[in-house]
Amino acid sequence: MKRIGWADVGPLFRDGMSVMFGGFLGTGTPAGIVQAMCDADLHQLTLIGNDSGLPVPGVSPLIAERRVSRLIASHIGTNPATGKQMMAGELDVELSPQGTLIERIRCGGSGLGGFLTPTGVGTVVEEGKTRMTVGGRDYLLELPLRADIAIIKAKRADRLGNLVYDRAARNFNPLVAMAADVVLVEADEIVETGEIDPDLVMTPGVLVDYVVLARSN
Amino acid sequence: MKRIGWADVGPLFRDGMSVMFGGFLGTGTPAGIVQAMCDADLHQLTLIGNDSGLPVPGVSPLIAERRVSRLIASHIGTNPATGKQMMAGELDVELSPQGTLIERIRCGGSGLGGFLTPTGVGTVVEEGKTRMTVGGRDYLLELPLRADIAIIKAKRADRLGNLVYDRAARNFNPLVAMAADVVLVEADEIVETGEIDPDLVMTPGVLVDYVVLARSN
Amino acid sequence: MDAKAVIACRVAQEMQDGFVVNLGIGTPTLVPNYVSPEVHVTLQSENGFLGMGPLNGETNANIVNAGGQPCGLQPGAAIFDSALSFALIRGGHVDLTVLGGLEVDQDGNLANWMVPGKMVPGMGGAMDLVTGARRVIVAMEHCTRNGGAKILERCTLPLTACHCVDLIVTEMAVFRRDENGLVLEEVAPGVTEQDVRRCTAASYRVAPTLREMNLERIGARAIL
Amino acid sequence: MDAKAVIACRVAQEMQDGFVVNLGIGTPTLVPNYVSPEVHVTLQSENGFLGMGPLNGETNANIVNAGGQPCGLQPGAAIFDSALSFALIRGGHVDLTVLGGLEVDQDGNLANWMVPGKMVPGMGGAMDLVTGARRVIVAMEHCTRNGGAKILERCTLPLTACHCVDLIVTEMAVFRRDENGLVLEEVAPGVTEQDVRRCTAASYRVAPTLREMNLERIGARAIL
Repeated sequence: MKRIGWADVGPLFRDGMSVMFGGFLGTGTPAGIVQAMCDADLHQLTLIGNDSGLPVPGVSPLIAERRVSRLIASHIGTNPATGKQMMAGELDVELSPQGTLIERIRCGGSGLGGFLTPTGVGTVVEEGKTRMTVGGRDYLLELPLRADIAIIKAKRADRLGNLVYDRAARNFNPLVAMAADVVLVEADEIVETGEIDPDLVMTPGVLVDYVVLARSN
Repeated sequence: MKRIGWADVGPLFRDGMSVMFGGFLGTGTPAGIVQAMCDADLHQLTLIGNDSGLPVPGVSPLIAERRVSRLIASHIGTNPATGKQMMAGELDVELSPQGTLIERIRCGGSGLGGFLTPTGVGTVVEEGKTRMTVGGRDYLLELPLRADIAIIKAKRADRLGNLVYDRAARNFNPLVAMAADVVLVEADEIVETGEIDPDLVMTPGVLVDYVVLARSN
Repeated sequence: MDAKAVIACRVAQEMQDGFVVNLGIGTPTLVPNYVSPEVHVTLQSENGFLGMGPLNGETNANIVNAGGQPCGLQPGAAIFDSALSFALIRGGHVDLTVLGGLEVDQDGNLANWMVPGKMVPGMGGAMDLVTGARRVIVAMEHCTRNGGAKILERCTLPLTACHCVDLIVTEMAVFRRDENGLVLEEVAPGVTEQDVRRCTAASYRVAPTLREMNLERIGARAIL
Repeated sequence: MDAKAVIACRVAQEMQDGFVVNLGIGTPTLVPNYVSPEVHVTLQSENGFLGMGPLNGETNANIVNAGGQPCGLQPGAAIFDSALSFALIRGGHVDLTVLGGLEVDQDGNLANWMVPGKMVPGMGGAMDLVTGARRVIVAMEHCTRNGGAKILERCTLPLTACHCVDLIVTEMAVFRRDENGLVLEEVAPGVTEQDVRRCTAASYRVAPTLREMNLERIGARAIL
């Protein structure tokens, strides 16, 4: 893990990158990193995460500033701008059931080639997918998701990058941390190595490439 | 969750049951429950877990007393009695790679119908399984595992059954807790509800049916 | 009588002590107000915890429900990541889910997540919930705002899942689904079997034990 | 010169600063003794943690390595369940694994988990490790106890995985595998190319840069 400053955040991104983010309706999404991405004037991003933000902003500033050309999410209803851009053909949205989406991300980070879920059988989610019957029940074969970079919000990081999340801000974060080539964390606090009990580490530091201290600190 | 005494443990089991257990070479296996199972004179059990115990006893007393007719595990080399019974045709052993085994258990507890893993492709593990190519890579389709009852070792339980594990005794326990019809826990300590911080719960109490206090307490 | 209150009050009677329950947004969130004090249920929130409770005291920005609204945690709550949350949901560890519906049909198919061309919010966790929970209750008003039927022979909107609905509770009636289809089991006070027939576009049988909904607790709540 | 020490000393040179490494039981566990003090690696133990270290002070019954033996935890260690442990292993989050071998062949196939009719211990985590780790080193003695070759044209024992071996380190030689097969890159001090040829049943090329193994740190360790 390398600790970086805010000036180093923007240059980690490039136009056209796929970016996986933690957070649920904005809670657990790293607001400072999203702001730094807006400031870096990025375009044609692919975002992968649960939703497009709001009531807490989450990734909504990136949507509002039209930096995103493709979004893979389970829910966009709380951010009207997303639907508007989708209807106008400006934003390509792939909707995945929430349990399927998080499992696809886990799959991508775990070296698995796919999984069979009963969710979505007989619905539009089935379109273009392989349906398989196992033990008399029908399942869809869902495939892994990975990204170029993952953005994570943690309550606490130690100097090795071990992470702890706070309450319901955990959500997608620990899974997203496994499924990207580069993992960038915004932490509310950075503590010395050894200050987090090994049993209480929620994301092992070996998964983390960069940590930046949240601005409110 | 119902707190029970040692006299109530044996009657939870029946001949022929499938029993999934936590533990790795015995560390994290509930020794008191294994002893109670021996005392209950059970037979024809199916055991599902990482290994057959030793250097820490683990489930080895059940093997030694020939209570087991079928074992699904990743490793039996540390307990010579297992190999001897297998060679003599007295014990049916299914070997599953460790990562595949734990993922099959997770699958069984998670409502998934199977998963694709690259592990075992081109080996004897492939026999009888479906091989699939996804994105140019070969995978085996591995299927879920469940059991009639799971036996778990925890460091601490609260009165709702929320569990915390100690160090490397965690291993298979949190996954096994999801994949059985009945979940029985041996805990070193039982504390009041609210004494375990919600962020630190490793197995939610709603998964736990019975907790028995470990004898050394 | 407020339709939402009638629905929530009747759904509350389906709660059993020890149940793990996931409540969808809207009317389902009113259900806990009507649950008998002897019945303890654990509420699951699909964004990652068990033991959701009402807001008690100060709000914590990181304790929010699946609608993103501040909520509380009960003593003994447990927090986890989204993969475990949906492992619990799909894996049958949630005893009951209560969701709203746009349409339900006589085969137990449910449509509640999109209206093509109009409303495409996404399915969120709804598809997993109705597929994985042991029991699925649809809690919805009996008719559309224009008086059209929502309980149909066949859903016209994109489905959330097939054959998933176990019970339909509206402000007019309660339908149970068995292997042969829908059975009308209860009507609200002042509602006749004929009223229900007129507002329902599905085939259904009438239970020989057809009875009036018990809404005592609406009164109890009004007194509180 | 002790064969195990030679192997461990040479393997240690493959460690890079920041690597996450999983070491199999036997000779691979000796490797950390020979790693340069400037190179910091994090050891993963497949029973569920990162940051394995030597026993320092008292043993803890619940801190054991994947062989079930007491070990220590480094500051900053992280503990997790077996599903996450193997998600890390299969998902490419382990940079390097070092395992023993019974046989390796010129296509990089490895057999190291069973001898039919004789030894069927089970594969444990070996199949996942050699499939998922970014780089696989087989660390083994060059010949069987009877002097038979273990580096073969084709493995005769049941495989652990296909095309998985990147480097073979024995007390006689180092073979790297590229897309065309095995390349002999190093020989131990006092061992000739002909000695290696005589003890190896696989086809291989000899690197134009063929050189002697650097075993300086064996001496360094002897001095300690």
